[in-house]
Amino acid sequence: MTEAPDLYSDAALDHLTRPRNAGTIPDPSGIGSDTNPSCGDRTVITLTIADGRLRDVRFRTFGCTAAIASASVLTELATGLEADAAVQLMPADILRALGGLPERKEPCALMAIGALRGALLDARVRAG
Amino acid sequence: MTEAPDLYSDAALDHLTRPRNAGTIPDPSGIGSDTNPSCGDRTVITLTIADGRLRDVRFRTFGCTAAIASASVLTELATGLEADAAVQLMPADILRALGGLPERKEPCALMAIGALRGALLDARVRAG
Amino acid sequence: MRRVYLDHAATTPVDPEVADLMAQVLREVSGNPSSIYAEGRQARALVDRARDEVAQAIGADPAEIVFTSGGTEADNLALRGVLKAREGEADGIVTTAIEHHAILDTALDLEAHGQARVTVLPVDRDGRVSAQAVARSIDERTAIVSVMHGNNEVGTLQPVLEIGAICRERGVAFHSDAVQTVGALAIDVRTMPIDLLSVNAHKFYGPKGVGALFIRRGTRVSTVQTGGGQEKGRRTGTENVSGIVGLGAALRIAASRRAVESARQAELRDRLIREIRSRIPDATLTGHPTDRLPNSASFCFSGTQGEALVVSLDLEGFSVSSGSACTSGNTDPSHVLLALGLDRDLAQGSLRLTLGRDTTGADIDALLAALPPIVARLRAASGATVSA
Amino acid sequence: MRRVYLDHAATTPVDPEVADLMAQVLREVSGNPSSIYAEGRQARALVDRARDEVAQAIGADPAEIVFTSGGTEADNLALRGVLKAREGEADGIVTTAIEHHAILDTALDLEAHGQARVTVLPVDRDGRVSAQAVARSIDERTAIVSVMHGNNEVGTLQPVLEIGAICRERGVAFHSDAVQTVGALAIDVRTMPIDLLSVNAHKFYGPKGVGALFIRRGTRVSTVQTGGGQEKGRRTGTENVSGIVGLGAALRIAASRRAVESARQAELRDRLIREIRSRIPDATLTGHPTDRLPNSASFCFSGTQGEALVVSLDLEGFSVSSGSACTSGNTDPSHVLLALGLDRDLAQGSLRLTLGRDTTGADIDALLAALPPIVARLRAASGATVSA
Ligand SMILES: Cc1ncc(COP(=O)(O)O)c(C=O)c1O
Ligand SMILES: Cc1ncc(COP(=O)(O)O)c(C=O)c1O
Repeated sequence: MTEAPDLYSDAALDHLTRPRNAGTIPDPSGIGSDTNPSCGDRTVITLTIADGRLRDVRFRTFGCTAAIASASVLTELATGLEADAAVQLMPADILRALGGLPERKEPCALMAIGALRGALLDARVRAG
Repeated sequence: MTEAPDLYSDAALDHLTRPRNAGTIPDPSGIGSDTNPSCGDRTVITLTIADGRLRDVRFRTFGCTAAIASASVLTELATGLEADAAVQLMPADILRALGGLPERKEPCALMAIGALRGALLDARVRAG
Repeated sequence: MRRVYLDHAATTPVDPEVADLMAQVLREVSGNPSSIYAEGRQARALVDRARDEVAQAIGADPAEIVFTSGGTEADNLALRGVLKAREGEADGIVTTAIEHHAILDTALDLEAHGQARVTVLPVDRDGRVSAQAVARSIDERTAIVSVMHGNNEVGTLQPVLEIGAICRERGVAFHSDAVQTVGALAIDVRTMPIDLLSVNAHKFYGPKGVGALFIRRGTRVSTVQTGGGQEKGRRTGTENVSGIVGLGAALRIAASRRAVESARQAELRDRLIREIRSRIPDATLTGHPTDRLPNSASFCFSGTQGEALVVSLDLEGFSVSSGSACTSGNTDPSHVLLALGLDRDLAQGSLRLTLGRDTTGADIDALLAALPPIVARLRAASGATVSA
Repeated sequence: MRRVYLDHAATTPVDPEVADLMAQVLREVSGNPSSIYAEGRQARALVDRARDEVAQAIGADPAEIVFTSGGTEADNLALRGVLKAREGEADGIVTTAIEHHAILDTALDLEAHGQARVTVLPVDRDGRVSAQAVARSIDERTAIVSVMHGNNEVGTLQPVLEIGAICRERGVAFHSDAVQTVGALAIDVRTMPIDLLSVNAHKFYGPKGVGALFIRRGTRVSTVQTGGGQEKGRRTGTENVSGIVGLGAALRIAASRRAVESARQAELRDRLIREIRSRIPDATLTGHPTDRLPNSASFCFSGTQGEALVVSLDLEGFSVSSGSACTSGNTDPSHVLLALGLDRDLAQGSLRLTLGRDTTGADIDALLAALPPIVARLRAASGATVSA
């Protein structure tokens, strides 16, 4: 008998069971957060920037598998990027990196992006 | 797998397939009829009386299995009886003779009795 | 005694392949399709596949298929759901005098509760409604027109294309109860202007207790059975997984066999009609002489009563039915036959013979041998005089 | 990987004996129960026998049992049917905040369409409604009180005897959704003052898509699904014969195993609750600590989110559920958990473990080993600080 079409990808499940860069940087260059008002999920991203590049990116997510996986994979995608490039990351990049998300879960990728952009903006403001 | 409880009895089915005394007596001592207004079924009974006894009793029924079987068996029950005894025949006698009828079919026995009583009354009136 | 089953319009036996598949689902698939873990996803996948199969068979998009507990619920959902969605805007129902009770009684129930105004259109002697009469009955308050595709008692097919075109032009939802035609006739909602279409598994060798309603995208239908939100909220309640799988498979199989099988049955039916007319004086064919379901032959025999016909044939091993469903408590003659203009006595003597996949020429011959003496016997008992 | 299924409140696998019986019916019983010939009588007899089995299991008369397409339809028929029967006389519905959506959404839908006035009573922290509050809410316009027997999310049992007694005294119909308790707890409507009771086959190892409503003789209920007049006109539509046979057999089997099996499950459940509380700091038991379904253990874990718990456990071979049914489009936390007074964040981290016939001590041990690290991992990801 066949499998359901709307599964989490192996990549997403791997991020659920082995989250990358979970945590909070104690003294970050920037901190940003975003929430999904419909379910109360939220993500906080802290990051450090040195020489215009993201050196360390960490996440905290209270939320579902897609929310955790999105934030987790986003820290990987963002780490090492220039800040100007990091701000261009899109939900589609997360989906690509995760091999897609179940249809209704795409707002979760948006939340991760929102938190990252918040952190980048915060870093810009702090940097003056 | 089990059988339904509300079957026609073998006796009723036998009357359906081999109706007894179906027909009309050309020159009867009495003729009576009854109808079931809810379905339009009807039975006509003609009979001859000699020496106070029913000699020949015949039925015509436009109706369902129960209506036909009731009338058919009633002709058997009535034949040979004294008129005074025949008028005492009840729907229960038909049910007994048929080994019962499905629950909702009991009005059909009543219709046969109605036609017989009509014929007996008609005979009495004709006899003056 | 080998029995000859000639009541396929009442129900059909479950296709052995369908029964096996359902048995496998019952034994092996334990999840609830709403559950997100493995067992749930497996059940969901099966429901989705069945939805694809149903959609495929009628040219719909899978998102346009809502599973129900049968034809009756599909009909109820169509009428009640559309009326509910249009509450305060439109409350007119236009339908015909020969619809199934699931439509007629629902329309009249809505009217009795002040929720609809119902127009019941007459049909002609052949059981056809006039598309022009439908057009004339539509007014600015009409919410839905419901005209069945093929009639279950007399087999007549309705001019649904014409009626659908009128409804579309007038902006009124058009529902067709296609319970008797899905699986037997080609149905393609891409080309047929039908907005809602009722489907019923047990009429095409699927299980009883499961059906579907096609709801064309954009047609407003409110939920009638409220609850947990299944079927995208259009019909809630845990899905009948094995039944839905059976529906999908049965319709897939029926569609693949349809062209050959319907032609085969139509030929047998034509012989049956021809021979009954020649062997039984005064047999009255009911329904349209040619534009009728491929498997359906229906008659009235004056001087006989339907239940006695059915019981007599049952005793000889034939399963058939009569419009006058005397034992079910409903002793009135069929509303369909009366709507055709038959007089009450004649309508009482109705006999419906509906063929199926398993029906052979020998079955037809056997029926043709058995029926005339039974009609003669019942006529003799009732004293009917027959003009040949 | 052997899976451990701990979501028996969502659905249960079909009992193999039941599946075999249904397969036999699907293969061998072809008639429509409304048909009067042999095949029809055989189908009718099976439906009648199942009706006897259901009646027997709950102490009812067979004539008081109406078959439906599941628990949702039973609930809808109870509320909608009673309100419809009392139209113009009484329109009040009194119910609770933790009913299944099949009740709550139906009550609110009726209210939204001007057909009912609804009073939704709160529950206490344990999920219990007060019988006194029910008594106070009944007025002269109240038509029906609906309070579930056992809650599907948190397991709490309601004081239905007390509430039923009040309803009887006040002359108001009392409905109880017993979908979670039939088969698990002793139910006898001869001694319990319940007028309408919802039953659902797939919660006691029967098939999905079939249920029943007990309607006490004398309780006025109008047909909601109108049509051909089956089920004595109380619920029309061709009967789901194989499903009804499955329902009857499953309930017969469940009743015969109930006493032993429920005690066994309750013992495992007690261990599960005790051990989770000892191994996971801050675990919040939801529902009544003792007066709960024998198979149900439900918790919230702060700092975790239910869907992530379910998916994580699924990966390790466990099938469990959460009140926050995130993927089904409904992302709100469970209305039941909120009604218990839990805050939204805590309610998001809910986990429901419901045991079944197949659940062993080893399954419980496996779950107890798997769960704590998952909770810890999710808490680490969310940065929850846990007070032990
Ligand atoms: C035309 C038509 N509509 C609706 C129905 C109702 O189907 P069911 O009784 O299976 O719900 C039937 C079946 O008898 C039918 O023939
Ligand atoms: C308490 C309760 N009522 C009603 C239902 C509805 O049952 P179904 O979805 O099978 O129609 C359920 C099942 O989820 C339930 O647990």
